[in-house]
Amino acid sequence: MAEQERRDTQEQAEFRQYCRDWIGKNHPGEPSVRLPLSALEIMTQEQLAYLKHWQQAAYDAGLVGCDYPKEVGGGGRSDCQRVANEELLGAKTPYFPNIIGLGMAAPTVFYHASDELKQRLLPSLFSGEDIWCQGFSEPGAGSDLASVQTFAERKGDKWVINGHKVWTSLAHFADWMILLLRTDKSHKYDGLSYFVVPIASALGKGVTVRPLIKMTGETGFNEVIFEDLEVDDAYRLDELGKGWQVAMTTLLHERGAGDLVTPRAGGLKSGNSLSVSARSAIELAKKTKRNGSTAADDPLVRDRLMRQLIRENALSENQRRASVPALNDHPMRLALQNKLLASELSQDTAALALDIAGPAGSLYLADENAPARGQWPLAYMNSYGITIAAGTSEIQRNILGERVLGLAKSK
Amino acid sequence: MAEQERRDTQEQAEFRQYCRDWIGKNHPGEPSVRLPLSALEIMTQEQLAYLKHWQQAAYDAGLVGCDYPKEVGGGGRSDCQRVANEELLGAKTPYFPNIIGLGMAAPTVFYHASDELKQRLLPSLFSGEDIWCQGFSEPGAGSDLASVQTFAERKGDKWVINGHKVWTSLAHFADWMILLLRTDKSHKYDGLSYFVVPIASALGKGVTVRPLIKMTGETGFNEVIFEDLEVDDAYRLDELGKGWQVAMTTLLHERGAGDLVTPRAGGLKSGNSLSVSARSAIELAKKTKRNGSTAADDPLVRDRLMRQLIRENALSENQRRASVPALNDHPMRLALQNKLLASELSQDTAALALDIAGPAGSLYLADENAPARGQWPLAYMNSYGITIAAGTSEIQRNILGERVLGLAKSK
Amino acid sequence: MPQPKNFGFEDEANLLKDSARRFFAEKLPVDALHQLVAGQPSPEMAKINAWPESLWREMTELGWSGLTVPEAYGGIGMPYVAVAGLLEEHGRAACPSPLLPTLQSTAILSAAGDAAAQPLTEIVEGCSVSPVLMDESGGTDNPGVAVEHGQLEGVAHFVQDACKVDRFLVLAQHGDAQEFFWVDSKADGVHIEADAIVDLTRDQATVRFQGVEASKIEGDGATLLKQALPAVWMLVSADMVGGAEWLLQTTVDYAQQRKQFDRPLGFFQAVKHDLVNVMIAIDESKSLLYSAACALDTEPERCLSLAHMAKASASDTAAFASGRAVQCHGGIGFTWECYLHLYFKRQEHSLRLWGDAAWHRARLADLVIGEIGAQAA
Amino acid sequence: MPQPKNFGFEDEANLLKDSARRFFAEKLPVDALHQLVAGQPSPEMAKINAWPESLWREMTELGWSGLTVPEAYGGIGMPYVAVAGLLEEHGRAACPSPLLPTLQSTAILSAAGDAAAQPLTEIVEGCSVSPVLMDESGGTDNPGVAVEHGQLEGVAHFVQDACKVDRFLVLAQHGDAQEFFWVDSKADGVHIEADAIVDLTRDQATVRFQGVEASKIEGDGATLLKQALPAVWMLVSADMVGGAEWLLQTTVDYAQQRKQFDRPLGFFQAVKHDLVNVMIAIDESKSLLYSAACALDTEPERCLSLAHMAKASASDTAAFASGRAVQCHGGIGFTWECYLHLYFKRQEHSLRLWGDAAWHRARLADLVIGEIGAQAA
Repeated sequence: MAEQERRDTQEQAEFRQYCRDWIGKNHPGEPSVRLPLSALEIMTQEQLAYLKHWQQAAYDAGLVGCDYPKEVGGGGRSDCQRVANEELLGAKTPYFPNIIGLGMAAPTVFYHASDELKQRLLPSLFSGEDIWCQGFSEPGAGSDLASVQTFAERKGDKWVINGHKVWTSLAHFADWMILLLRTDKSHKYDGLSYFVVPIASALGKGVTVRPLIKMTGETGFNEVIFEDLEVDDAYRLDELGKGWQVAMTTLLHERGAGDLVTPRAGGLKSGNSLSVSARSAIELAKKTKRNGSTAADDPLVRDRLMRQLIRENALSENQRRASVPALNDHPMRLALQNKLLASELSQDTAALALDIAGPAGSLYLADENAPARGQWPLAYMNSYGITIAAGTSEIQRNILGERVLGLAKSK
Repeated sequence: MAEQERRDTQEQAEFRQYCRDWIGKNHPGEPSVRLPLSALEIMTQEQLAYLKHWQQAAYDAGLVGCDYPKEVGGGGRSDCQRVANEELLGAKTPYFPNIIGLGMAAPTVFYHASDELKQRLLPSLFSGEDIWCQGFSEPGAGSDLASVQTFAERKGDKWVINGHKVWTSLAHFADWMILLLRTDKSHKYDGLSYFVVPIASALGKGVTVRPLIKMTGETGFNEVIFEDLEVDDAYRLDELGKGWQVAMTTLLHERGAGDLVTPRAGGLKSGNSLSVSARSAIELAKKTKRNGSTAADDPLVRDRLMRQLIRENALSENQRRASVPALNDHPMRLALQNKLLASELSQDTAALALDIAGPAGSLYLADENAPARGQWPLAYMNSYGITIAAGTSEIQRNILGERVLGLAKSK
Repeated sequence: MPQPKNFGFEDEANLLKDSARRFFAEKLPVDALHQLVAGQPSPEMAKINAWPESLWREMTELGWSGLTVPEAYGGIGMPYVAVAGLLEEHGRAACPSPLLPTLQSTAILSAAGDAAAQPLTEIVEGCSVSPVLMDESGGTDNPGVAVEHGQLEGVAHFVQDACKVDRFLVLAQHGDAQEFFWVDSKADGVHIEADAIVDLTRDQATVRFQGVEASKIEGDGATLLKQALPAVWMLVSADMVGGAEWLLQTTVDYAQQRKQFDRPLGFFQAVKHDLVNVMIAIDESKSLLYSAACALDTEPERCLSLAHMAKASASDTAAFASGRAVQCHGGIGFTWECYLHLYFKRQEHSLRLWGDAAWHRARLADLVIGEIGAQAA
Repeated sequence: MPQPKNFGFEDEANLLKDSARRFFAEKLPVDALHQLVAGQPSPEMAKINAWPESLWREMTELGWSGLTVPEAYGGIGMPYVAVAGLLEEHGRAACPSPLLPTLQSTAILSAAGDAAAQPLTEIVEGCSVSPVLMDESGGTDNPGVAVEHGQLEGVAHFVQDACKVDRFLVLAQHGDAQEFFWVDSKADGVHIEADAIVDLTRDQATVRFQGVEASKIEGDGATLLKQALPAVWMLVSADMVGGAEWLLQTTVDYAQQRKQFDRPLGFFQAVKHDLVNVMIAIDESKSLLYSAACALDTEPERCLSLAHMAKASASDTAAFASGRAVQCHGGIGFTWECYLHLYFKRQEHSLRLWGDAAWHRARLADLVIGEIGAQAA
């Protein structure tokens, strides 16, 4: 990690040392439960409890939300979250379960909610006590998010919500939801509003959560149905009809292009989780017998492995270069590439691994002889979730072409 | 060639034998002049004269325009041009110089001109006595052909033409031009008309031909400027304002998707002309030294060579399958792929050859040590002419997506 | 003999293809197929082997199992171009049946001629078979089964539809030579251990042989296999081409109906050009498929190289068409309830079986360019 | 030593990059460049070697020739990240100058230290140099020049900007060893035979040495070269990245202005996504470039693998950006009058020099995976 240290400010240097000491003492070690690849795939209460406990501890120690002001439960530090993240990721800890809360809800609430609401919502969000989910996509509103039809009708100082959301990760565990909906059917972009909704308390009372099953056979995503759910107007974050602007804050941070650094931990591999990387593919190639030798000796395999390794390295060097203004012609040019590159990279790496495995690449999770316990086909299929969710690769390219290159809008 | 014979009709079988005998006796053998890769690149009067003489002979023998009625100078046969082409190409003869006349002008004139005009124009077109060129594209009208601005103003039974055409192959040798222009500025598609113009006689009198230089440094294309050129109304092929429909006949045949088979000859390699094919690339690889062995022993090179060979073979099998209705779900599906596949195939093959040649791939025509006399870089650069001209690859994909797959128009 | 211009695809072939298409459309519509094989979603479910056995009976009654069996043995002796058409439809329906391995086995047995009269007759009578050839790397050079004291001993991998078929056609090492054996899949000492694979429309197993009595098929096994492999590759390619076409058409329909930004998806060139590229890939593979099939019927000297081309192309097309279909569908295409995944998984399974694209290109290069180092030598 | 987070790209580097950009924009705008090197179009013209010699003088007066010469020898001793920035601008301007070969030679000479004090001093004084290393396959393992009776004999290929430079830095075989020699390009027995290349912005030659007296540079040539190659690759990569960025921006401008079907080209996703993919490729190459440059300055243990990555990526990006630029321009991009071809040809030239993308990936694989067969052994 020493690499990042060189330009630490005084505050950052001290904080880094503090984080390092704390993690050294409090690292939970090999997890007691089998963890999925990411918080979005948490499937059991047991996993959730383990991870919530970890986030709570990190928050209590001041490693979560460090850059937010103290009044809202933050650490009141400046540009220290990235330091905490570096130390946490470097030490390969478990990840934080409240990924949507920390990455999307927190900055949105912070920039758009009332002080009262911030003080009420953010501390339990940072601590992981309250898990958050996101109610954006709908069956008819995927890439074209602004066409959401979930409708809220005004009723005094309350709103009555009816509609249907999809791809709602963590909804079955969530306490709160950030919800983009329509309050005016006559304007597309100006008819939207943005709410925070206490969802756990409403389960069965106006809110139904149904698991959506992925092509892999796993659950993880949900559908959320609203039937006459009543929500206080106090939970509306936007000036009426300006919900789209609020949603932009959420999306910007979702794409890693926001200004508030998302608290991140992770890197700890529970026994049987696979990292989709060139390194793992190289290991697979070395293990895979192929006419007298191994796949690692096949020049075509080697070439493809190096392509992936080079792309991986380029992606991390992109992130490094993004913080050197002199080496960037456009401030968003690199940041807006992150999601696109990472998702397509993992898709291609998984496909390469399957080619390396050959016929054995068809062996799936339940097969005892499957290479990497059948997680390569799982990773390959799941990679389409990543190239589709949170703005398909096609939408990402539109955004890059229009915002960065200044080309005409394609819609 | 025996392959094609099996399903010959009686007439075709006899005609095939006749063609074979005639070619046997009249094949000109190794050309006396250096010939460019295609008629579009004819640069000297000497080349033109040699090729015109060959087309005249083939026409006199009845091998050109066989399927057109006798009244217009054709052979009055049915589905025999295909047979003549097979024999001519099989025997590797020189190609016909009047490529635009035979491929685009002839069917258009045949379907849209008056009997008087047909009888006057077609015989000398088939014989190659009159060379034709095409006046479609303009600086502002490339992919969007219907936006042509060259304007014809009515003046009694004449029209006065002003405008600027580009990419006009053979214009400097042409006797006639097929010309798409505008007679009404108020309608885009319905404001177009289609003329045949005696251009040679008008050179310097209202028509200026300027060579356009390609990125390769070669000429071949031209700009044609019209300044108050007067043309008889008798030379208009369309019902006024219906020029776009006439142009469709031309484009359909240009894309090899028309019903009149274009008379074709060719295959004869003059000493220093290179065929852009996987075979040539394989030969290059076998000649190219690479650490102790040759590039032909490099597994990555071999894989790329086979990709090209397979695509080449698929393209020719496509053309074969196109004539078997039972194996085609959509009548135009294969025909409309021809130009796109052939052009991108040659581009990728040329790029592969340059990679095989390595640093020597930069050696160009004037270098005595250049592999294949520097024609690989030439072929690579020229391949962009092919992926751009006659409907860019992007336009070809639109056409396929819209006409064959029935997807919504992208404009 | 040169290939006929129309690939020899005559009326009988056309008839077979059309009737097969109608047959599958009527008897196994995709929603019924999904209900049958994907009823209980779970990532761990892959060992379930659900298939419409009665449908297979109907197929055999139509004579499809014995299509390529020479008339001399009571079969129909159909040309391969016709069979390619049938398997295209079989793949388009993602049909869970032992038709593919049975026809692949028939190719080997037909090469054996009279020595295989008995097995061939059984196939005509509706018996299903799967070839047992592969070692754990998927190669066929070193079979894992050997003949010891006249009995079969050893392990074979990646046996297709092993849980469905009545017989196994086993390649076994016997001293320096290899021989084929005809084995009842229920015979004593035959242990079928189902693999858990992604493909929900087929099953696969590791098969152990312990002191298995089996009837030997006269003739050198390696030679028979070598003769039959081009047909084996062509047949699986046909199934893949049909599946890819289903994925294309299904995605095209969706791109016509689904609207975003007030326009059908197909309006956007990102989707339109993707789908066109898929179509192009399919057409290349399909043309190569029929020329390989035609070569098997009429041009033995070219059938090896054309079969390599067909499988290499079909494998690439299968992967490409599956990926683009899911991507162009967006979220819904990533769900279990959407039928795409049945085809996606079947294609993923087929494309790396019997040699992947790179392997076939490498073998083709050996034929076209000469083996590596051959020049120097 | 770990790499600094900002690649060590400090103010001095930023200053140099900006001033270089302004310098080229003012002194060598693309229309002037085109007039200079592409005045008389002809496919046979490639032997013409037109270049702005006076501009080179100005560049040397700015100290650019001696930028990387250690201060001990009177140079500026700039870090490579700064030089990478300069060469990016040099490539963006497609500048015909011997700057690249001079800096590449300096990398070799600097490795020699005091043994090269004299040559290094000459470079600081503005002398231009080109390394003479390659055999006819473009490899550097077996130099075509040898030392016979203390004199240079033989032929070297692909000598860059040979017609421009004052000196050659010649790698020659001497018995079993290799040595570097410092040779005046006008010296007796040096025969420069210009190649006819596509690139109009540089020249290249085959250079014959017949009984040439030359001053030897102490030290093992192979070792010096091995030390210097990562810098050699990084430097040419920087030139390519700059050229690719020019091609992207020029095409983006065109796509904003040019209208078809009443819409700017950039509206169409076929063009928009192509250009985005080009941008992505450039950014990957650029990030890899600066991490390789930074490794040369601070992390010797990683500079070899990072330089392989940089050149592999830059070569692929150069080819991709050139091709898409012409295609997205359409007809006009295919003409001589359009400036694109200057860059297209320069990139085509650079991308296969000093090892193409596949070669660098293969070497990287040897480092990361181990050489082929190493596992077995």
